[in-house]
Amino acid sequence: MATEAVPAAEIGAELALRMYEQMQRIRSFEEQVDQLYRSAKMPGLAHLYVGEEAVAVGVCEALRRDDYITSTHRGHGHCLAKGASVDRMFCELLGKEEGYCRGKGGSMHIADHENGNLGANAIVAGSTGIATGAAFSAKARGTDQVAVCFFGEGALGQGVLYEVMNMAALWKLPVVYVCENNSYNEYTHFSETTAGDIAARPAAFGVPVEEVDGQDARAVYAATHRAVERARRGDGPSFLVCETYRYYGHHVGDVDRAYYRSKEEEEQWKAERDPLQILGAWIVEHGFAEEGELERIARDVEAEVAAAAEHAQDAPFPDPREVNEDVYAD
Amino acid sequence: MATEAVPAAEIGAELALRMYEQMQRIRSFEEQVDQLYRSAKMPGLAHLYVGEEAVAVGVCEALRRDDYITSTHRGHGHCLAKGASVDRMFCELLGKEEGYCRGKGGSMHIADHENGNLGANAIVAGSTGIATGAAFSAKARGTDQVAVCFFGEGALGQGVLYEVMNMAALWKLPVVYVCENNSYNEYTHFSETTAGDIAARPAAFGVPVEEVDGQDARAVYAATHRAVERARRGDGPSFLVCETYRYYGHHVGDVDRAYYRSKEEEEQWKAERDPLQILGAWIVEHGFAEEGELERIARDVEAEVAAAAEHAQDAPFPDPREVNEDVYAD
Amino acid sequence: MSTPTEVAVPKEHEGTREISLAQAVNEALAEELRRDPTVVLIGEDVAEAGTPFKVTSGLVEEFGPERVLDSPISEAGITGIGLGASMTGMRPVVDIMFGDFLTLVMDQVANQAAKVHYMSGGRLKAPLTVRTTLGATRRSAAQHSQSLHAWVSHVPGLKVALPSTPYDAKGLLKTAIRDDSPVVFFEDKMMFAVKGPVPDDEYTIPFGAADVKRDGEDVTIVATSSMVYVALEAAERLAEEGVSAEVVDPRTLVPLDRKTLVASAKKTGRVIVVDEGHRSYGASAELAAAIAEDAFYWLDAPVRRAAAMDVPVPFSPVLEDETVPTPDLIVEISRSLLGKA
Amino acid sequence: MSTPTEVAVPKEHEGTREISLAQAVNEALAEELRRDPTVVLIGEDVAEAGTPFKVTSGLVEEFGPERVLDSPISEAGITGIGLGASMTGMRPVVDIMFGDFLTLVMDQVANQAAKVHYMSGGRLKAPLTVRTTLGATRRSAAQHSQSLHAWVSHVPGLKVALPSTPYDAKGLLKTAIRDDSPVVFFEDKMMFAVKGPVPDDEYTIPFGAADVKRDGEDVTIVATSSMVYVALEAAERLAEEGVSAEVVDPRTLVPLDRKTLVASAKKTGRVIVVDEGHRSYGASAELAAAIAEDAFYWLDAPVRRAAAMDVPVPFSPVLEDETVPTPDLIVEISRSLLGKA
Ligand SMILES: Cc1ncc(C[n+]2csc(CCOP(=O)(O)OP(=O)(O)O)c2C)c(N)n1
Ligand SMILES: Cc1ncc(C[n+]2csc(CCOP(=O)(O)OP(=O)(O)O)c2C)c(N)n1
Ligand SMILES: [Mg+2]
Ligand SMILES: [Mg+2]
Repeated sequence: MATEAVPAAEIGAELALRMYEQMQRIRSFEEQVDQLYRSAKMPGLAHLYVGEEAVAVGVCEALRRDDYITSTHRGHGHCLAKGASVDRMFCELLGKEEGYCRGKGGSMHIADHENGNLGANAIVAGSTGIATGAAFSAKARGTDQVAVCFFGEGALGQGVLYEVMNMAALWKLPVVYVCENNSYNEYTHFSETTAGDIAARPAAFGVPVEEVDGQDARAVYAATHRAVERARRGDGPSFLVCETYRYYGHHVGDVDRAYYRSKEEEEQWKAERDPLQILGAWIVEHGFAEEGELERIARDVEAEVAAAAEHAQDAPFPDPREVNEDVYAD
Repeated sequence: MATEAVPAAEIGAELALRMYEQMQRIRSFEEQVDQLYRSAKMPGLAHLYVGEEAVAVGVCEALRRDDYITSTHRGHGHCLAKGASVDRMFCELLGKEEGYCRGKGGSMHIADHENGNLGANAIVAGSTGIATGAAFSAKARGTDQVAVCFFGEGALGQGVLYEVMNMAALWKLPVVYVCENNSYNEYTHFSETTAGDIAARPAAFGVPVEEVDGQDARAVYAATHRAVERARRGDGPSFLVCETYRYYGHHVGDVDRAYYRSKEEEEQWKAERDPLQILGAWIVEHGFAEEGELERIARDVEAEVAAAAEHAQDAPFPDPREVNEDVYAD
Repeated sequence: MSTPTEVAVPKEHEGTREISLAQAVNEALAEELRRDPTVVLIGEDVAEAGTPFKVTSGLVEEFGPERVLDSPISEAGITGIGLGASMTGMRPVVDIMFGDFLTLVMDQVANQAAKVHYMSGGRLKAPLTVRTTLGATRRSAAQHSQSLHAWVSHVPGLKVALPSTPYDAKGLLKTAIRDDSPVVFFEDKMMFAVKGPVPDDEYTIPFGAADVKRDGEDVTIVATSSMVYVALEAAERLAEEGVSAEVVDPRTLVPLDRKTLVASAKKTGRVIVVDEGHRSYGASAELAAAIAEDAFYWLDAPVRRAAAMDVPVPFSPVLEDETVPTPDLIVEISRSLLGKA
Repeated sequence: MSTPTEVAVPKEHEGTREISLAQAVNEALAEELRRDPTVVLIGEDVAEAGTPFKVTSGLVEEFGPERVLDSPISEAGITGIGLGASMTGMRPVVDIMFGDFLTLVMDQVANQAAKVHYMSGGRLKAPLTVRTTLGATRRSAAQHSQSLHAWVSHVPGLKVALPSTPYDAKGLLKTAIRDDSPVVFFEDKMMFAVKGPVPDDEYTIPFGAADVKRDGEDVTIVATSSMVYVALEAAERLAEEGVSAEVVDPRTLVPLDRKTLVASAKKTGRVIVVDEGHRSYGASAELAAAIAEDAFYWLDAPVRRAAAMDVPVPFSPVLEDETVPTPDLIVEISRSLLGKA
């Protein structure tokens, strides 16, 4: 993740390759998670981010390390994109002591405060208040930090989102709402749950909106960069609607999906709008790297991920006596 | 209240005079409530509707008796406009057995189910779900009933309003949302609490909006009539923004208001935009009645209200043993 | 949750079948949708998906999308709509996917639904049923594992049911839907697969009638929802030690069958209350206090409580398993009550 | 609520003044806003209006609109924003005008604020204070009269304070704001005008320390918030009958000073718990159960509970007055406990 945000104009080789590597890292990580689930090595369930990598990476590359993000039940991608390490994440997913939350949070609650990740959230729209409050805090403390609030289009059903957007607009808070529209609220198409036009909603609360191709990391990066600049300038919140798609099921256990979406639809997205292919092609086209270089990145990342998964499986569980620690902060 | 809704076109003498009388009834009632409070004859507080009469009356005259309304903490006007009798209302406000709720509800919870009033509500936006659900029910039961949801502009701060509007639009429910914008959330001007443009909000959720002069009973009636027709046709919800003003304080105890609004502002509304004066002038102008006739209506209504207040003060309290009745419906 | 011990069905029923608790709930919903056109089911993914627990599968196919509605992710909104519909002639069943999401509907449930009948002086009613879940050990972490039945049980105007067997679940849910007051109905998500005998013929189970799941003489174990199985397993083990434990399931917390609980306490003189809500300020406190009030002079020892640990539910299995009552714990407490520890 | 009996302030304090509970709360807020720039106050009409109870009057004038913010009518939203701010270096105080509106913030409070520290393995913290009210008899009816402290007390991760005197209110609120965990702070709206001595010098009161408001030998009355005055008045009357009643105020429900409560129970052998929450599944159940657990063998009679009747709070004065514990009731229960009835 960038320490200094790069201006939208110059998406050069370095940034492009870093984005490619990060997206690859997320994909490898998630495919590994799926394997762990299938081989019954992971407790509980997980919501995979595969297919949506360009959103998390495009957004987080436009942020500084000290900027904040809040995440969702589908949060592994956000966490990695904001700078988390794969080994501590696997440890958390397996409930190990070395995990980011010492095993107390798990997949749906990973937080990484050193990198500004205030946590995934298992309540849909549950972190919209937290992100807006972090922006309030940044402004009150006189820093130029920005808070990004990730959520799926299903969160548009939760009233609290409108309550906090209203205040973000009134108080010109430096927050960027990032709606990841992957078309499905679990097993129901968003058109059955969402009246009117998504973009009109934030606009009605005085929050400027931009619609972005969520499969194009460069487009996401550029749009985020504009929104972040606006926020740092003190001009208040923005809202990005990123059209994207999840390749896997709602969660790792959701394998028979025919009753709510067609195989054709899935195949078409993978074939025509894969974020890694799109950025990879652009990189090669611009001569920033050759196919081989990209393949090497993929291999290295896969090796890193495989090693981390191994490590996590061997890592120790927390001492059961830790169960009643950390209930109160003092 | 009308048993058969009159088409917007012909607002004739009968309807105009009935509206005038109803508005007068509400005003006299509320002024009597204020007296009861000042003379320490009423327990608790009350939120007076004086100044906003044209909204409740204009809306309810466009409804049938079997249509539903839900009301607010400032609900006396809605209740009377939908057909309630002043004596049983006074009895409720004084906690008497003869009251609409046998004294259990009081000012903020008067309900009059025989006239379709599903109740005032002391939670801001607390009845938006109920009204939308009543519309759902009307549609599910195959009747052509319509539900009207009254609320102040302060309710725009409550997320649940957006949740239910979204479903009303998705499911084409016969509900009319009536926002009474009197410019104040208690002691704070709505511009300090409301970002963007009010009318844009329902629109963003696919609910058609009309902005109405809430001091002109005829305008409110006509706009409501259009919305109700639409709802009965099965074309779904509508939203009316009625600009209005409360002459008294937020509640009867709010007498020193200088810190949040000026005497000039109050005087200007009373002088230039009084709903009774506006409708009265129109009636006389069109020769539907003479000044004297209107004065007679006022006198009669005042006498009726005074008598009802007397009656309520003499009426018996409920038997204290009723306290644990009606907790459960069976 | 421990594996269930066989629980019998009252004699009066002719034939019975073994079905899962999920199927029992599904049958209750289907039968009520069939018999009463004013019953509708509203919730997230309740139609084609049949909920993540597959409890409502097949209903939309039989009753259509007008009566089995997939909703937006708007718990407060659907509960409010269900309430308004219930006040105007319908009997809606609102599905709140996880009990943890009750946090989002407390205004609709506690300030609105619970009070409508009373505030209107008995003139309005709200025959609304809110179905939701409770229970941990599913490795779902802090926001998908809570048992919040104590909250709604504390609100006058609401009735609260938490069945432990397929038989109870079907009979109580049918009663809930027909009840003219709002009911919050809790199903333990770890019990959906639990099988048990359910009568072939139609039946309902009245609220406020506790069920003695096992007779005993030495100690009374009052247990709710899936804790009934924990209690029954403990009772089995205790039997091997020659200790006769009685297991009493209140089945509804509101109304509460105080009489049956107190009668058992007076008989055995020793009581353990087992509930999966958090220990402090939880349902187990009311049950313990009520028994101590009415059976005080018959008790040989203080009423003991076994409940969920007062910590957010942790994800890691090694931690989560520490937080819920187990048969071992109940056996241990029983021994100490009997001075055998 | 009955008129307060004089309650003394610990010796160590030099001078004292008589101020109202509202003033005491106002002073606590002002002092903390002054000493710590990260403290902010967010709520509906908390600025110029100083809240409907005039508790925050003057604060916006001293600290400005950036630190004392009038918010939209968005309880969930402001609580969420307060939480996010608390996780990132601030110490916000969120004002929820009436305790009844806790229904709207339970997700932010119970699923988010309470669990952030634990779920993050201790790495994040949420020093958030939610100030709200409780208490009936204000003729405000069912949705403005509830005492819902039992709900939040049931949620691990939250601390809960409910002071009864100006002295306790000021000292506990300052402690709440400085606490690194989320705290829900309840003030009885009928107590705002109650006056009492408050030290001139600065002080705080630790959580988890019950206060014996009156010493006694024959019966223990554990009372919370304004019920302390009901208990003290009952104690006065009992004294006239030669009965010596001890009045113990837990002051915080979480953490709970079980030791002091149990010690008093062991001393007197007879206990009444008085709380204004509804009786069933309420805070009084936990207090009664806890005392019965630890003092069982010292009790001469079952622990008795006096709490709000299990009905929505009715509007009519003749009905509402039936629903809350009164000194008469406490005296009567005490007599029966002492076999004098
Ligand atoms: C308040 C709430 N309601 C319901 C759920 C159950 N649930 C988990 S994910 C989900 C769908 C979310 O859809 P979306 O927001 O579009 O995110 P996506 O899964 O598509 O990334 C639902 C309904 C929840 N976690 N929280
Ligand atoms: C959820 C909720 N929050 C706060 C309050 C306290 N309150 C009562 S009326 C009111 C202002 C309402 O303003 P508006 O909706 O514009 O109605 P008006 O009083 O102007 O008619 C507030 C904040 C409440 N009753 N409910
Ligand atoms: Mg989605
Ligand atoms: Mg207003």
